[in-house]
Amino acid sequence: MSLVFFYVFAILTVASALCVIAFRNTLSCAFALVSTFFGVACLYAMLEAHFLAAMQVLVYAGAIMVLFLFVIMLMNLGREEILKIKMSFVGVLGILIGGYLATILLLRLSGLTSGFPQLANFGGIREVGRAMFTDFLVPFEITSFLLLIAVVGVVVLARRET
Amino acid sequence: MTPTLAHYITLSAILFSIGVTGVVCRRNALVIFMSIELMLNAANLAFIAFARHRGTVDGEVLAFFVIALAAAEVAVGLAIIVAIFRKQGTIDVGEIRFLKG
Amino acid sequence: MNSLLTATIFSPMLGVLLLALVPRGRETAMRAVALVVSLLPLFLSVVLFARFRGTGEFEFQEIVPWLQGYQVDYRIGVDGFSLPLIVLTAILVPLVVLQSWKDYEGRVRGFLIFLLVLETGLIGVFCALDLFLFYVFWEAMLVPMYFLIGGWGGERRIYAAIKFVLYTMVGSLLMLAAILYLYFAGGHSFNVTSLYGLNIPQNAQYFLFGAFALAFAIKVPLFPFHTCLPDAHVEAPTGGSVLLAGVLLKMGTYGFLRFAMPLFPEASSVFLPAISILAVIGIIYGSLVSMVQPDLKKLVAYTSVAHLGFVMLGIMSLTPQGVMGASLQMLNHGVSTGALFLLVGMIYERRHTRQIAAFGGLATPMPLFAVLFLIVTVSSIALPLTNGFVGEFLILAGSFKANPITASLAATGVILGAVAMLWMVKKVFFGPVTSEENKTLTDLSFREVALMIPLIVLIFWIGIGPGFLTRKMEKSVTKFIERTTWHPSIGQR
Amino acid sequence: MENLLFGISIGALVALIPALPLVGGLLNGFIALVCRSRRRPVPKPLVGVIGVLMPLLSFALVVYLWSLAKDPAVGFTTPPLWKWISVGDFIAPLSFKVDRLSLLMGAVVTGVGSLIHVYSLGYMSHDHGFARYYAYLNFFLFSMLVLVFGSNLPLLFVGWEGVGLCSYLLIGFWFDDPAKAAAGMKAFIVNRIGDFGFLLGMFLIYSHLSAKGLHDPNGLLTFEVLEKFKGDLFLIATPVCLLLFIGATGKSAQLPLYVWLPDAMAGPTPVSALIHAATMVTAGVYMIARLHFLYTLSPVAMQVVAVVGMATALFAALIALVQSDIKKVLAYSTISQLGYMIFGVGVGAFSAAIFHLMTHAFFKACLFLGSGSVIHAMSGEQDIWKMGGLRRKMPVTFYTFAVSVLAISGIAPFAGFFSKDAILWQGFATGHTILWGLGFLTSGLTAFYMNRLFAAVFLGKPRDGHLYEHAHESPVSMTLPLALLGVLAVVGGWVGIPEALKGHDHFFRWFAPIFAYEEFFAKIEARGHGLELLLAIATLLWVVHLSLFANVLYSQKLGRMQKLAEKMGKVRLVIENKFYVDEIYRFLIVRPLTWVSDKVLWRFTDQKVVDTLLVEGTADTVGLLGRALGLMQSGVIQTYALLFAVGAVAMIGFFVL
Amino acid sequence: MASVDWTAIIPLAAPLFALLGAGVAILLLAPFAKRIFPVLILLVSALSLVYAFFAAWAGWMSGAPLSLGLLLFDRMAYGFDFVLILAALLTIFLSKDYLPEEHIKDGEYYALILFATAGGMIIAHAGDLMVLFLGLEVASLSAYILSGMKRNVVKSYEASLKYFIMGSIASGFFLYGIAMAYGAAGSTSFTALQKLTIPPAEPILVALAIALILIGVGFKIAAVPFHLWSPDVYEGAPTSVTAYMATAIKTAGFAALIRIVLAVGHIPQIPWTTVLSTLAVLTMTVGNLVAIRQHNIKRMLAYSSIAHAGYALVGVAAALQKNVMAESTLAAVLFYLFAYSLMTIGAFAVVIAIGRRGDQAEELTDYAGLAEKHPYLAAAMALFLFSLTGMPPTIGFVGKFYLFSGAIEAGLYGLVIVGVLNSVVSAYYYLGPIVKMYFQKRRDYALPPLSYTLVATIFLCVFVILYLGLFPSNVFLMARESVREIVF
Repeated sequence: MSLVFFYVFAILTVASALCVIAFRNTLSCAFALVSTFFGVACLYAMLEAHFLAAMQVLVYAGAIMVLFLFVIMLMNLGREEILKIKMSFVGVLGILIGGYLATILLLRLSGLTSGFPQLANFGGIREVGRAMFTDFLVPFEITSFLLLIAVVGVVVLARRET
Repeated sequence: MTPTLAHYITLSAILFSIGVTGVVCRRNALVIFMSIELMLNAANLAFIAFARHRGTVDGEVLAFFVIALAAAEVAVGLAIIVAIFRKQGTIDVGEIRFLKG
Repeated sequence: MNSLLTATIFSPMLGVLLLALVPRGRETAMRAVALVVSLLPLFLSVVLFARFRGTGEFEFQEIVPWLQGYQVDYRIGVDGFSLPLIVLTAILVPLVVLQSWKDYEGRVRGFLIFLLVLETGLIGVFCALDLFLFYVFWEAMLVPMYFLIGGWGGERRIYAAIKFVLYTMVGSLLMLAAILYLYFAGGHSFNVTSLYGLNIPQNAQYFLFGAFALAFAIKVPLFPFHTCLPDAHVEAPTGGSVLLAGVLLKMGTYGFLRFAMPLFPEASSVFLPAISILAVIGIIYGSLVSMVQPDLKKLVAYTSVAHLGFVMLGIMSLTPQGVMGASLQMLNHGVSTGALFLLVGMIYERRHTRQIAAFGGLATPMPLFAVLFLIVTVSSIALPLTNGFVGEFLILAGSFKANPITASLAATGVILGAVAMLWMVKKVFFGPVTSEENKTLTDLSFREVALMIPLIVLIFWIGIGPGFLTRKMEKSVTKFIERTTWHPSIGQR
Repeated sequence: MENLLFGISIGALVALIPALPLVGGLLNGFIALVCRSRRRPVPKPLVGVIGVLMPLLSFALVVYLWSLAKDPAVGFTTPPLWKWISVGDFIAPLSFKVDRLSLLMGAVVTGVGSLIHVYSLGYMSHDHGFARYYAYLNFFLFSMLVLVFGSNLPLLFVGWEGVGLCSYLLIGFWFDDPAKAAAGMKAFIVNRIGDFGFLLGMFLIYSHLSAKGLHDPNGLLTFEVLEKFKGDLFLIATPVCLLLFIGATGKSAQLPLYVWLPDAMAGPTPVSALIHAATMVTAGVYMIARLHFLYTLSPVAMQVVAVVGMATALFAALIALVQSDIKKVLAYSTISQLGYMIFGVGVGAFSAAIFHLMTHAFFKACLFLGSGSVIHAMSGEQDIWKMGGLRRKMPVTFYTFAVSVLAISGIAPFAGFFSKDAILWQGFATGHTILWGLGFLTSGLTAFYMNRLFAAVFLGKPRDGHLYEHAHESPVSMTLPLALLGVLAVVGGWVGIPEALKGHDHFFRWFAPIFAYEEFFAKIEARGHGLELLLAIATLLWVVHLSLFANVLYSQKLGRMQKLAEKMGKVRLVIENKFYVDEIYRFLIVRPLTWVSDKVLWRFTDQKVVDTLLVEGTADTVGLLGRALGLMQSGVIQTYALLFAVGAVAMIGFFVL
Repeated sequence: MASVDWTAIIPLAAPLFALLGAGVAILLLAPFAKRIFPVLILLVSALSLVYAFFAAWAGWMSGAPLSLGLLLFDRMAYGFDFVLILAALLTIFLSKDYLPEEHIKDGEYYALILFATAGGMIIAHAGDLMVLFLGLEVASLSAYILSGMKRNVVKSYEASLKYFIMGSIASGFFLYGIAMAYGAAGSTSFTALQKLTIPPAEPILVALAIALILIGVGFKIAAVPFHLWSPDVYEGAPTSVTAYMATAIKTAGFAALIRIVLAVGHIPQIPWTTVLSTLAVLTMTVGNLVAIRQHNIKRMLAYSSIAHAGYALVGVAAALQKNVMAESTLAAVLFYLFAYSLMTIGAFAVVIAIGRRGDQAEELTDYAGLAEKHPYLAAAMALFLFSLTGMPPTIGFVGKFYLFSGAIEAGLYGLVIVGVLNSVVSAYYYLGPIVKMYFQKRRDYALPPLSYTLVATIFLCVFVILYLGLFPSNVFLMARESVREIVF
């Protein structure tokens, strides 16, 4: 049963991911991306990582995608702009490379057969929180600096000429 | 029938490859960013699958950091794009090539 | 005073400091400073020579630990091979300063500074007994030479300077790799004396010898590696050419004597015939090509190829006569070719051309010049009672003992070299004065004659009484042969 | 040997012989340089005094030594002044060999040399390079004396090369004439080719002896030591002798290296007399005589020497028949006479060869000086067809020249007769009958062309009135040496009148201790005096007839002669052009060599192959690679990403697959 | 994971805290700093760096290495700290007069430099792949921003964009690699990775993890074929930032590489030598070959920096022999990074000195005749270039000497030969500017007066390059001491 769900979500994820890289319209890409994020979030949920699934939806599908959309709107990329994007030699090569990479990975990774142990309380917000503020305090703090730097960066880079 | 680790990891590999393909193929800087997000998501999926497989919570914490990192990166990246767009009026990376050789 | 050698090496640096202090524009003062300072190493090296006992061991040794972690020492000392070359260097530098007395107005300071730095590098190369130290001097000397050629040279000076540096570096960097290998193979030591007689596996010896030999062969230059020499010689300023021909080329042959051969006797014994043949080719080739050169400096440069071929042949003979001849010939070539370049520089100063075709009948307006030139030519084509003869004669005698065929072929160089030089002399000095510009040429000034005199004296001194040198070198020669001779039956000594 | 002059050691005393001219040369050279660069006139008296005095003093010293050398016939080697070269067993001490051979040679050199120095006072008096001339000449004497007295091969080689250098300088003395400078260079180079052989010969001896483990404190190449180790040299005697003989063919102008000598006539005439007739060119003969003990070890080498000598004699005589330049005729005659000497040493007749060397020095110097006198008188004209009838204008020259022509023609009792006859006889006696026949023929040719020259210059009618009007006898400084040499040309041969002619054969006996070897004596003795006498008379008749014939022909029947010459046509052309040897050499050796050097070695190998292809090719390849790799840097992010991905996939593939 | 005594961290991580704190303080001070004291920000950042230096010194001297799981405090980490701090310090000295010329806001600039340095230090001290990665991101993100800071200059933005995109891709790979490592070892800490063996770990996961992580790190150190961003970014970025990136960020990258190799280098199934040698050869060769045809000095130095990364990779490849790190070779790498940083910063300092307002004078032709007009500047530049070439008696030579001798000791002869041949090629292009400066005709230009900080920087570099070129022992011994005891 869960395998069916898995396939549903997996197909949703992969299909929308393909749409992200295939659509011509940037806006469509963004929406496809949102769909991908949702698919991934569902998979998180299937893996009992409910907290992460929530974060995925909130941060990714919410915050990050809004940013993207905001920028797309800001730039007001018209159709003409989009049409210029054509398949090129590099693009073909890129697809070949990507396909090759996928093949390598699939060939070797599909060999993993282990299943998942039954666990109580896996992925609960409590466990995650504890780990984050004890064992992983250092990376957590570093992450906060990352965000600080990002803030500074945005200020510095996107500020209009004075 | 439940999906095994292999299913998830395979899926994440596909997702990763799609991300790489997107980065390589597209000339639109925004779409490139999106493809990068796909790669990060693939990693996250792997993290969580492994965490589930190992039964440790570490992977989830790591995935959380990645989400935060992604947010920070996107912010900076979009800021750069905005700056460039203001100056050049395009986000086609094929046209932004003053530096070469 | 047991740091006499160090003082000799670094005394030119004093001049660099002083030159930096001379105010801009006071060029005569700069020249005077450089001259006086360059007499310092000359004095010191003569003192060294006088005190040198010629025991065959390294004398005046100084050892100071340098790099910890790696057993690198500041280890210097001289033997019969290096000391004469040091004296030669110290003699040539003041002459170069004198020669350039009227040149390079506005750019004198740099010229003199690089000259003095070069002197330190050159003397250092000949003193170093630690491979690391040797390499440092060897490479460091490239820099001033590069600037001298590039900054004060002729038309294609940049091409020549870069070619010179790159050529040298190809060899020397491979040598560095070999030096490093030797360090680890030889019980973590760069000390030459302790590396002599080291048991190195056969195959490794071949590669190591190859690396060393390549570096030195390029410097010598041995036959197929010679093409940077004509360019560098022609484009370098007179002083640069003098030191290039006079001393720098000897670094290659010295390298064979000091390092490549005694360190790897077995490989030497294998490569010896090949190098001898290259040397012979160099002799014949150099002479033939020099015969048809239209440019005076180029001609002299190609004769250098031939002369250094003789030196290599002598070294490869591994006989006392051959090796002694070679080390004498190193000196002789320095004196004679140095003198030739000085003379060519003098005429270049007057006519701003070195094309043989531009001259003719110079003996009429410039008799003094012609006489000096002839004397030097005679020394260069090794007529008896000049220095060149003693060297070449001993080399041929020694190498004939080792291999009559190569020696016989090399002896044809005696003919061909004479053809080249005399043809040039004929075209430059004899015949009627055809060009108007040549009719009004002034003969050498007192300064110019004065600076030639030491070299002329040396030409005849070594030619008539070489004993003062051979006595001090003899033990070193035997030592070299002892170290280099490889006896297959008993392996290494 | 204790009885010495002013207490100077014997070594130093012998050293003084060459040293005096050296000092003279240095002084004169210095004067020449100073005057030239200060543009002051040369103090000719001073230069002259120095220049003449030094050879005279040397001559006196030789004579003095001669008086000492009477007792020990074999001579001695002086203790070295210092060891010139001393490396391992290779030792070349600065010591001198004094024996009858070197003393005789020294006496000839300094004696004739002194005379020519005197002669030059007059001959060169108007030349700008007076001081330079004397400097060179003195240097020459120095070198020649080192050659003669040197106790070992390297020292001999010093002189050998030294005379070559002086010859180069003196031939090109008037250097502003390119042809003269070229002649000097040619002489030097051709000599160097010979020296090449000489060097190899020396090295062969040395390496052979050294390899045998022999050594001697005086060096292995000292003559005394060589003689001592004669037995050890047996194996290599033939190659050594042949190699050394190459040197001799260069210096003594034998086939095939004789080509420089005719050109060498470009030098001042006294120089031709001294260097290119009397002394330097005989160095080869001297060297072989010096090493007679070595040559006698190798019959093969001796045979080669004899054949080459006689061939040269005949060949040069043929060319001399048709030359019209007075000095060229003399030059070819010199080559021819040198051929005799070489033939002499080749058959083992060392003393006879030296005898001829001496007499030749006298009469040939006299001839050259005489021709110099003529040229002087004719304002530099050298073409014999423009002369004629000079007998009356220049009596001293005429008589001395006549005597010398008789001497060279081999007419008794003049000097040449005895010496040439000794060589021919001894050649015949040792069984070289065919060569003797050629020698006989050549002697006739010699008589013919010498008398042709004589007749054309001095007899008959003046052919150029203008030149004839201005002709005059030379000053005393020139005629005096002429006269002295003329006397010597007459009496010089009397010291060696053979027993067959009721003489005492002094010369032969005097040298017997040096060239002593029984076999040779035995061969000669065996033939008996009767045959010797017969052959001598035959030769004499032959040359007298030809001499007379030539004299008559060229003083009176000149027109007929010219018709005859025209009929000869092509043959004459070939001979007149000296058998085109110079041209052949130029075509076969000089031009290919320069062409190869220029086009193949320099422009192709050096510039194209090594420089362009290998050096710059490497650089260009590196540059090209850089350019190609630089294409990656297109500036487009996509490309970068693609390449990144390619790299990444490659890496992943490497790890995973 | 053991519970951690966080108070113990404070003195040990003082350098890190100092920089982060100073960075935040500068951000806060920036709006009013000019009014208080013109160079207040510079002063604060300099002082914080100096303090960090001494704190690191204290840490280094205290000896006993300490592992706190996520952060390591061993001498190697402090050793990298020294290089990073030095590079940052020299960079801010370079920047003082450069920033106003380029209209760069100094507050954010200095803060970001401090943050980036802190990021580098986090890498050096990381005890966990995730920490290392985050440190890398801190440094990278700061660098992305820094390289885009030239106001309104499209090249600067382009540099930033390229750097960002390529950097993100690399991060993606790196991250995926971490995920694989996590899958293989069950943890991302080096302690866990140290114990990793095959089996029980899945070989495929280990291999993938290492490959992907190497790709990510390869990007940071600009190893070929992951180098393509660097010439463009180095050219477009503000020169002082280029100097910083070429030195500090690259050093941080090597710190990451070395930490990772130390952690997983023991796995015998991985062909370490082959991989690292191949990377080294490619990196040296491509860097040097392409550098030949550059005419922009910044670009040329960018390629040269690629090439130098290749040399350092030789050291890393040589250090890891038979899956054990050789002490002195690792020390050689550390020494080389230090040496390289000095010469590169020196060279960029001269580039800044020559550059003028409005026209950056970055073309090689702009250097024509410099020696006549500014002999000392030209001499300094020549020295830096000779040092980069590896001519004795400069630190560049000593550095190469140590590296190559390590490689010879490890038996990597082929690698050394490629290395030395590359040095010859490099000589060619390093001589180019010297040719221009010394042998070509003067080009008339008026330089703005040199600022004291710039002169001091150049002088310091010259002095150290020469002094350590002659007497490098102490520093090398210190480097060797640094790598003697390494914790996980």
